[in-house]
Amino acid sequence: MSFLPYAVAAWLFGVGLYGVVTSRNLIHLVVCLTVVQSSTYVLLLAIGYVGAGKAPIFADIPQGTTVVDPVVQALTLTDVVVEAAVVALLLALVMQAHKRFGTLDPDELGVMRA
Amino acid sequence: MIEAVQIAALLVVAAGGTAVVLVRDPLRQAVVLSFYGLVLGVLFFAFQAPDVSLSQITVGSVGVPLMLLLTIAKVRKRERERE
Amino acid sequence: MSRRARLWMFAPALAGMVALLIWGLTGLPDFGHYRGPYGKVLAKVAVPERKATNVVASTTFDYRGFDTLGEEMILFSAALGLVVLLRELRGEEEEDEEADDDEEGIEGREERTSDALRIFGLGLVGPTVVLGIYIVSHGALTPGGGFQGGLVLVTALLVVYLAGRYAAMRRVSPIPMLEVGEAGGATAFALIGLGGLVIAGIYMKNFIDPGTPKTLLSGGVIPLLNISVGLEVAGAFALAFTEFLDQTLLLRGSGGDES
Amino acid sequence: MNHLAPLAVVVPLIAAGLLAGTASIASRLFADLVSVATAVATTVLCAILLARSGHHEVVYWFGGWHPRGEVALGIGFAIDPLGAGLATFVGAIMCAALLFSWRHLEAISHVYHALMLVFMAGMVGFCLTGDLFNLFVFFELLSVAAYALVGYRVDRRAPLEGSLNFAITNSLGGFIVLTGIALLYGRTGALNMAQIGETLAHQHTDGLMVVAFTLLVSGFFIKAAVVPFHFWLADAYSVAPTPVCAVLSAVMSELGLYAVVRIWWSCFHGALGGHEEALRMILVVAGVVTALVPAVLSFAQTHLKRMLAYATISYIGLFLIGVGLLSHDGLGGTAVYLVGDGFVKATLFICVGVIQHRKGHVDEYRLRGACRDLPYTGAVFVLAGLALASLPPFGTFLGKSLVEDAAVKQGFGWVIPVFVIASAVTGGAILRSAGRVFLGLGPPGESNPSFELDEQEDTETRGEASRSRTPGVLFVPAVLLLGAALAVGLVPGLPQAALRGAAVLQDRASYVAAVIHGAAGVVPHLPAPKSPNALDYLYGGLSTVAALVLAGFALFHEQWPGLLPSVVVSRAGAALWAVRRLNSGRVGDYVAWIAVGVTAFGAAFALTML
Repeated sequence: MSFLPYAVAAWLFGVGLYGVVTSRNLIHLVVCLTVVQSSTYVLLLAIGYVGAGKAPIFADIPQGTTVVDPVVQALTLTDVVVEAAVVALLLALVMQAHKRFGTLDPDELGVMRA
Repeated sequence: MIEAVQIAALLVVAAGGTAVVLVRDPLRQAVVLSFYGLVLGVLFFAFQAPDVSLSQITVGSVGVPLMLLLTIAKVRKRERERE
Repeated sequence: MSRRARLWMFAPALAGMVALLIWGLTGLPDFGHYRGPYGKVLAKVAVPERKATNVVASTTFDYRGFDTLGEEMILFSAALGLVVLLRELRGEEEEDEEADDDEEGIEGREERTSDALRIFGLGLVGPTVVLGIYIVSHGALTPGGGFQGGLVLVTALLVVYLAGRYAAMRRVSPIPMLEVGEAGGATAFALIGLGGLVIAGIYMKNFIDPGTPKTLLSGGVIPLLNISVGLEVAGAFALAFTEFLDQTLLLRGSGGDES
Repeated sequence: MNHLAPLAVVVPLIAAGLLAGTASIASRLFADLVSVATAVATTVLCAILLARSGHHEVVYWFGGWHPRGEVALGIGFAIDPLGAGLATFVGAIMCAALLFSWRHLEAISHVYHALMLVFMAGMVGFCLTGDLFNLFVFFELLSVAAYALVGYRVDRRAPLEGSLNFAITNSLGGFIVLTGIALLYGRTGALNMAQIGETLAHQHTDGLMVVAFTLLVSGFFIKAAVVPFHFWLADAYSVAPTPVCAVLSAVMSELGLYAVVRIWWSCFHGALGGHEEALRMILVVAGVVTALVPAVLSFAQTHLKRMLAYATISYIGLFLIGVGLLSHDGLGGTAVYLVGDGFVKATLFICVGVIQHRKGHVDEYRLRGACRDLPYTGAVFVLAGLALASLPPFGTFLGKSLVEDAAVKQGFGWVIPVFVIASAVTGGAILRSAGRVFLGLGPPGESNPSFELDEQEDTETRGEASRSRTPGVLFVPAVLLLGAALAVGLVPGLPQAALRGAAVLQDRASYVAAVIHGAAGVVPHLPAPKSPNALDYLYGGLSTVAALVLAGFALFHEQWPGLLPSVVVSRAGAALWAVRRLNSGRVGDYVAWIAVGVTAFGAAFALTML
């Protein structure tokens, strides 16, 4: 059971990648990319979790209480912002691609071959 | 060491992520993604990460799905006009 | 490559990659048994040193504040990227004409929204703004901070839109102002860091007296950085949503009466 | 103190904020002035850091958080000569690119300039940081700016597709890197590279270490475009605005290799150093494939930018061989080679930009003989083509001979023909197109119909009147860059300095001492590298002559029909076409190849290191 969080992270990475490769719609593809990224959140936070630990916020708990790792949380926060930024850019590209190509199927783009 | 609520949240997250990938219609997918973002937020809360949980809920289940909806609206509109 | 061939190539590769990943993950300490030094040291020293009770905030804005500067700049350049990618191009006649009809379409939309909904929506704006400011300002004490609060502030703007006042929303937040806001937020973060260099001799040095724990101004520059992040995040996301809304509504302008 | 270290990153960021914030009120001239001045200032700052880092790392802890009890509390820059040198090179290329953009590049308000400055800051930070997660942040920062810059021409189909493929594959690269970082953090509880390396050195090799190494290497190889991760590059680099292309091709891809070098020597060498032999073989083989296949594809192109894009990948392969030798002379030689080649690539892209400005398109067949009125541009283009083929005494020649010497020392003498062939074929492609475009040589022909990069007459520069002449700001950067490429080959002491810098980078003990314990490093004593000898000149001359012969053959072979049996020609053509078809423009294929590549590298590392 204690491997479950890591297994879920690996599963999300795999399933998201599967979605990206098999996608027939660019919007769907971008969303699958966020699923891959969400695997990194789960992994980071799972790594930093300490059994029976509290959140590292000493507003209501005394100094010296066992807390979970604050660093992975800071890293995940950055990661979440990266997701928002990349998704916004990708969706803008998708919108324009639909305007120029008249399709959202990534396999029908391909003006650049060989 | 792992708590029951964490196990439950993890399983729902795994199922949710799979559902997001398998739902191929973008509009429905945006709805599922919003749900998935919320479940991730719950999981992070169970991982004792309230800061991340808040960010995840605002970005993952509101911000990103909203951008998706706007993109879909634009695309559908244009497709209707082309017909 | 045909889709079938791609899948045949991808399936074993994916299996291999996931197997690789699992193999690596088995080398991690068991879930809940993490004992790494970095977070442990920070959890011990952060409150005495920085007086901010939220150790995640002091990690994000002080110990690893330079990462957050990079993160803000990522958001900043993504917003600039949207301005570039969604810009109107000269000679794009079809859409330019629609831009002229825009006002009409907006008016049409406003009429479709019922008065009750509009009043209810506008009533939400005040509390949402207050909540956003609260979350930004308490980042050093409790969960939340500039990023989360900034997003809540954007929600206020979206509420204005959802209440059927797209034109009003554009009036309270014209794009140039949003650009100035988000550029200002990102620059302010860099400049506060520079303040550390000028005043205390080291970039990103927390140069303000950290005060006492559990008070609003504890943490030295952390509240200031939270505010600059709040500004940056609110500006960037507002800009993003406005750009996306513009795209969507431009076409709605000409086709607005079809429903 | 080294207050300049943070400024090298922060100054361009603040300038970018200033430009974006004043977009609606300030003039275009203001944007040009501020951006060029900032690029120059950044270059100078990095050059000073390079001088200060002289013999050992300059360490700068942000927020003043020095390590406590060997635990790094904050983020530190650990600046060594190679990192600082690469950062200086980034600044120099950016100066040329922004000068080329001066007034003429059609840009919307100041957003283009702001993005370029953020792009530069991201690359400089990437070169200087000593923190693994900070490296990821800068990786994302420079990537996000680059996606927007590549997709700049939103009114064209190809740039949109190129930018999408670029953004999707490179974002995946970022996630792969981050997963590797997470594994390392779970194992070591550290993000500082020196601390990670020190912790790993006391553990014995296991699956986690190998997998983390695989993920980090693969993620950075996506950015570097090593085969089979390379597909996105040709799509992106052939459509970006010219100045952006120059920066992407000259430095951005190479940063991926720098990151691999950095993590190997700083993080993994202590733990996996015993498997150096295996790693050397894997990297060199990957480099050989990456050098040869894209070189041939480059020769097959008629679109000038796409030709240069494939040449970029080919050179990445050569650099990978150089750093893959895992010796200080291999790495130092590659540094010289990389800088020399970067200046040449930027020159070539800018010449193509001049052609696009004057003629409105860049297809070799459509331009046949059309550029007879551009003799100066032609001369610079041909010289740069010869430099690409390693003509002495250009920096490319010097770098190539240094790397070849290093290869012989490691028992890899068999890679010398790879260097000769790759530089001859890529240089030959340039010379062939120069002959056709500037002299009208060779038969007319059809460009690839399935490949419509130029949908219509189009320039990326503005002003109708200026189309009749080449403005100085377009042409001068090309001359300066070519001069720089020549200077790299001639400045005395440069190889010695590069080799010493490489030795500093590879000395993990002194890296740890400097970063964690704040100790001054030890100056490594190295014998002076030998200057190129007759054999090196022979190889350099050989590849130059071979490039000329290839170009001549491509232009005139139809006049001697009996030269090659037709069976050979058609077979070779069919094989070539099959390889070219792999670059399908479909992002799903590219991502599938990424999975193949990660699995292949992972299997190779696992089989040899455990």
